[in-house]
Amino acid sequence: MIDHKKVLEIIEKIAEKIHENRQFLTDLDAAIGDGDHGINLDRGFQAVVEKLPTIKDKDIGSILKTVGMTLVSTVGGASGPLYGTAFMKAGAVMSGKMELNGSDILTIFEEAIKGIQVRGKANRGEKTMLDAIEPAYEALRRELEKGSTLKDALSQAENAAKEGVEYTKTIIATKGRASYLGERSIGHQDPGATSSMLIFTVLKESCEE
Amino acid sequence: MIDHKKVLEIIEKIAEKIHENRQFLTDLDAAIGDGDHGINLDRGFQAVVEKLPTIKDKDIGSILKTVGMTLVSTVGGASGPLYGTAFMKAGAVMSGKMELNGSDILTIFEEAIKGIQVRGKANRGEKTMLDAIEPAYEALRRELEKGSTLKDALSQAENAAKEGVEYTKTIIATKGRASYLGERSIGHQDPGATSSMLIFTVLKESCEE
Amino acid sequence: MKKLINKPENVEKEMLEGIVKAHGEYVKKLPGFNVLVRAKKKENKVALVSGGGSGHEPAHGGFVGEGMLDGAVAGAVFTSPTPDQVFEAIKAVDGGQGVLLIIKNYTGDVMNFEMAAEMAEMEGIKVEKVIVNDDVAVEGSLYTTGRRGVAGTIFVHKIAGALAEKGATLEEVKAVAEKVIANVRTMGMALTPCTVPAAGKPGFELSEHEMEMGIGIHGEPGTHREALVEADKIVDHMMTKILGDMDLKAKDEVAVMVNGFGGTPLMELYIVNNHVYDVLNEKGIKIYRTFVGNYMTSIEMAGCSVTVLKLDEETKELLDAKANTIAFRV
Amino acid sequence: MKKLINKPENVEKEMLEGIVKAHGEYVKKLPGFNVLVRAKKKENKVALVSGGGSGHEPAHGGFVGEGMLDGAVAGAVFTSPTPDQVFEAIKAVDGGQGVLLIIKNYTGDVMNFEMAAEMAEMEGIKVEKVIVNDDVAVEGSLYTTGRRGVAGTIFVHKIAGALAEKGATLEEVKAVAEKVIANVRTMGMALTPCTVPAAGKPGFELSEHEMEMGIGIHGEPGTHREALVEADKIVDHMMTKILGDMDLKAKDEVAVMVNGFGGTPLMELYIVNNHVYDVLNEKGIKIYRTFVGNYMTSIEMAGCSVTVLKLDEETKELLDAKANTIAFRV
Ligand SMILES: Nc1ncnc2c1ncn2[C@@H]1O[C@H](COP(=O)(O)OP(=O)(O)O)[C@@H](O)[C@H]1O
Ligand SMILES: Nc1ncnc2c1ncn2[C@@H]1O[C@H](COP(=O)(O)OP(=O)(O)O)[C@@H](O)[C@H]1O
Ligand SMILES: [Mg+2]
Ligand SMILES: [Mg+2]
Ligand SMILES: [Mg+2]
Ligand SMILES: [Mg+2]
Repeated sequence: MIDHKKVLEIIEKIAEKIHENRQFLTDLDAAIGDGDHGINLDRGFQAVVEKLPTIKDKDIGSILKTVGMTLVSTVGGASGPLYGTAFMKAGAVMSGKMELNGSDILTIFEEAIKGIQVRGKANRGEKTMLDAIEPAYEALRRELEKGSTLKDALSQAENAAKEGVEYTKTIIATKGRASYLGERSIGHQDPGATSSMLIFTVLKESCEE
Repeated sequence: MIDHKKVLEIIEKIAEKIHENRQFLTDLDAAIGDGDHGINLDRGFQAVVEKLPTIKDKDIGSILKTVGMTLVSTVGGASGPLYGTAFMKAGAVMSGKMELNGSDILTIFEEAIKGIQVRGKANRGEKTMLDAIEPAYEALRRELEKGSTLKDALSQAENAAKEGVEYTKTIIATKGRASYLGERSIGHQDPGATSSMLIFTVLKESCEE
Repeated sequence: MKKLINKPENVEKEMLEGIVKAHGEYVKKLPGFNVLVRAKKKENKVALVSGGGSGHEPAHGGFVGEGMLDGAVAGAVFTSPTPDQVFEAIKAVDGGQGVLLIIKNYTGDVMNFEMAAEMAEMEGIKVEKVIVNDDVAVEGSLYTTGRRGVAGTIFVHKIAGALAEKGATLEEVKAVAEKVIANVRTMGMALTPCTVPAAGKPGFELSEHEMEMGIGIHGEPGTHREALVEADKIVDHMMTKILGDMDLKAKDEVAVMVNGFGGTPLMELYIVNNHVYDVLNEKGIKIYRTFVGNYMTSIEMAGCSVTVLKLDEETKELLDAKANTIAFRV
Repeated sequence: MKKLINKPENVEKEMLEGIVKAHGEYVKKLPGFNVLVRAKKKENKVALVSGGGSGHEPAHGGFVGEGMLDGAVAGAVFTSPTPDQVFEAIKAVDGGQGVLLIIKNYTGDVMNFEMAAEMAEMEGIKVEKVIVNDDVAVEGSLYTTGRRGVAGTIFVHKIAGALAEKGATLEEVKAVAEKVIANVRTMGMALTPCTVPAAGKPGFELSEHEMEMGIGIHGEPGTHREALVEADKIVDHMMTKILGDMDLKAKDEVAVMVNGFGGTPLMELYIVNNHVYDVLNEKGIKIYRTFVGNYMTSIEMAGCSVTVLKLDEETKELLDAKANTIAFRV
């Protein structure tokens, strides 16, 4: 069970993780994009951290919506509307909840993925964040349906996200800025897929404790 | 005795010498000026060489005037009007002559120096071409008055020009572009003094043969 | 990184303030937002809003004014502005006749401007959008993001802006913007990369003898790398790409823009134009107007793009109409 | 050397042809000479001629046109043009009312323009000259060449050009040019050197953390080298030098020019202007007009100069008068 305090804690840890990986994500984006992914997300999540005290007693739905709106209004670029929409859509279906069970977590990711797809019009295999998020979600669902613990399920989800990131190295980008590189995008991992993977790492780590 | 054919030959050799030292003079100018002295003079003397066939039967006065006018209209910068005026003034007093004796050569340099001074309003000690030309001229006059051969006199003149160039390293520029550097011009030899010295080297070498 | 800046995180703000302090007769800044609008709002006309990341100066704030844009939104350097910023611009410039968003085709720009349009529509403001995709370096395809929007965008600002200034409807202004988009093509190349202040180091590296072809305007690598050759050969290559994607015949009339990316001196841009002119001239294509300068830049990148716009009577007249902005005057 | 050029020896010619091909409505080239004159000669007015080495684009050809220059002479890169070129310009623009030569104070420029003036006078053309020396980096002295002429020259072109356009006499035009010269001061700095095409390598070298202060406009080293600091501190230093040499009190009115040397993006120039404004504002000095951009460049050098011109009623009015040239429009 994850209560709203835990959600706040996880969000804070995501912000930390992104901050630590600011340069790494930026360098990945420099190779096939415009070199700002880490800078953008870090700016956004730092703004989120500043907002957290104002929502510390709120329900999880409100928390996620606030995170989403903050990301939308501070990140910019492609990843801002996408991550922002993902959090906002997830928040919309968690309205009023003060804690989450396994099935809530699946719902969150289903909504997040739908939001990203509607906003960005991309599908899996186009070398985007979806190539990490979708397999991670599928692993999570599979494990939870099998009866694995949340801890194990998140660990499998992280693995799937990592594999997804590896997979992005092998394909041509057909969405986002990297698509302008054509063949030249092969061999590089997608920055957005990488930041998504990092979020799953935080989720896993937070449920290990 | 230097006849008009020899004059033409000397001018051609000056052009060669400048061409060989194009980069050297340019580098000297880059240190305390704008890095174009070698480029400027080379452009000018190449134009002179192209003109030579049209004046090959002319008197020495006409030859020198043509050289001067060609320099004025092709070199530009500070050195163009100065060297150009020097040759033009020298040409004016050698009108009609088909050969030069020692006293003619002294006259040539007297006129050249006067021309440079009137045009550029500089005096010796300001870190300009005059710091090579004036001592060289004085050495030449001293030696010729002593009865030395033209060959020996030109050799002494070249030495004096070289010393003049060395001297320019020790002083602050107060004329020309190097004057903007103030103290910073100390330690560098003046490019214009250096090109003047090279002309004396050619004179010496031409009379050795 | 050698730049005349203070803190990297303040470049956008200080720059916009510097613009307003220099050109208060042209533009003002919306307090609290990185948005420049006309110093004197003109009511009762269709309003034009464009923008994108910062780092493209004079785009886009330099094109705000009579006969061109009504508002320009500036994101962080090379990062699309967020929807709330764009929304604020839309609200500020709307004069009751609707607002046209001129968006360069980048996933981020498109999504952020679309979200802003949704917000504006919820407030009852009529919003239309056009997406500029003039970059022939990128092969367009149904299955990809499509072509980028680059310097050709300025012709969209100019021509749609001129029509809006005359009092045309939102539909008419949108239609002429679409016409420009259908007829404009651009190709770019770079001699050096550029450095995003917050990143502190260049986006890519190039040796002394290489150039990057098919470059966009965000310091990203281009489509491929080549040995640096002389200007005329580079122009030949770019013109082949551009003209290969246009349907131009002898006697057709075009406008040309030779656009510097920020670090290339005018000397070189004019040398480029010298040959662009000859290539078009030789094909009998008539150059109606030429613009040479830094219009859509990538911070301090050295390099340039060439844009060709096929004109007709309507667009010629609108191109000639008065424009009085900081960076573009006709 | 990474440049968009063909052969280094052809840059001046190809550039001038590129300018004429782009802006034939503004300028034409005198056949066989590197001289640009107005496309339509205006007779019966005092004519203004300026110029210098190439590499300062848009100076000087970009300022030829209504309300500014009548002719601009372009030497080889950073090399004063030769007297015959200047003479040709004088002959071409003279409209019977005499010609004013606007010379930047460099030994070469002064001597070459003077020789041209002598040639013109021998042909019976009335010629006057003014020598611009606005650079406060260099301490003026009777015993040296004196100060350099740099970006302040453009205010001389503008203001003297406006008076000439109104039909004033040669003496009057010269007098107002002298007034501008007496009241204008500039200071410059560089982040990078520049490369003369024919030389093929930079004029000096600077490490990643150094800047060159008191730089001129010919790629020559400045008065001294310092550690690179933030933009506001650099501006403080430059403004102290400039204002220390001017007699400005609260309520005085000035024009400001933040001039880029070619490789510095507008983003940085506006950040510089942001603080220039604040420094003047704090002293109660009123900024009447500000110009920000690449006006008097050193090829692709990164860096900028700041120019302050003290105005009075006459110069304010002339600064506001119409100017319609390629690179300067009011
Ligand atoms: N249409 C899309 N759908 C999903 N993800 C996308 C899409 N376009 C881009 N992305 C993701 O966004 C990432 C880039 O984000 P960022 O660098 O912040 O934005 P920008 O490309 O505008 O600079 C890419 O690595 C990719 O994962
Ligand atoms: N007033 C002057 N009198 C004599 N020589 C001068 C004067 N000013 C400059 N020079 C000489 O000219 C040289 C520079 O020539 P050059 O580089 O061709 O011209 P510029 O300085 O215009 O680039 C200097 O090294 C100096 O010897
Ligand atoms: Mg990016
Ligand atoms: Mg020189
Ligand atoms: Mg971006
Ligand atoms: Mg020179």
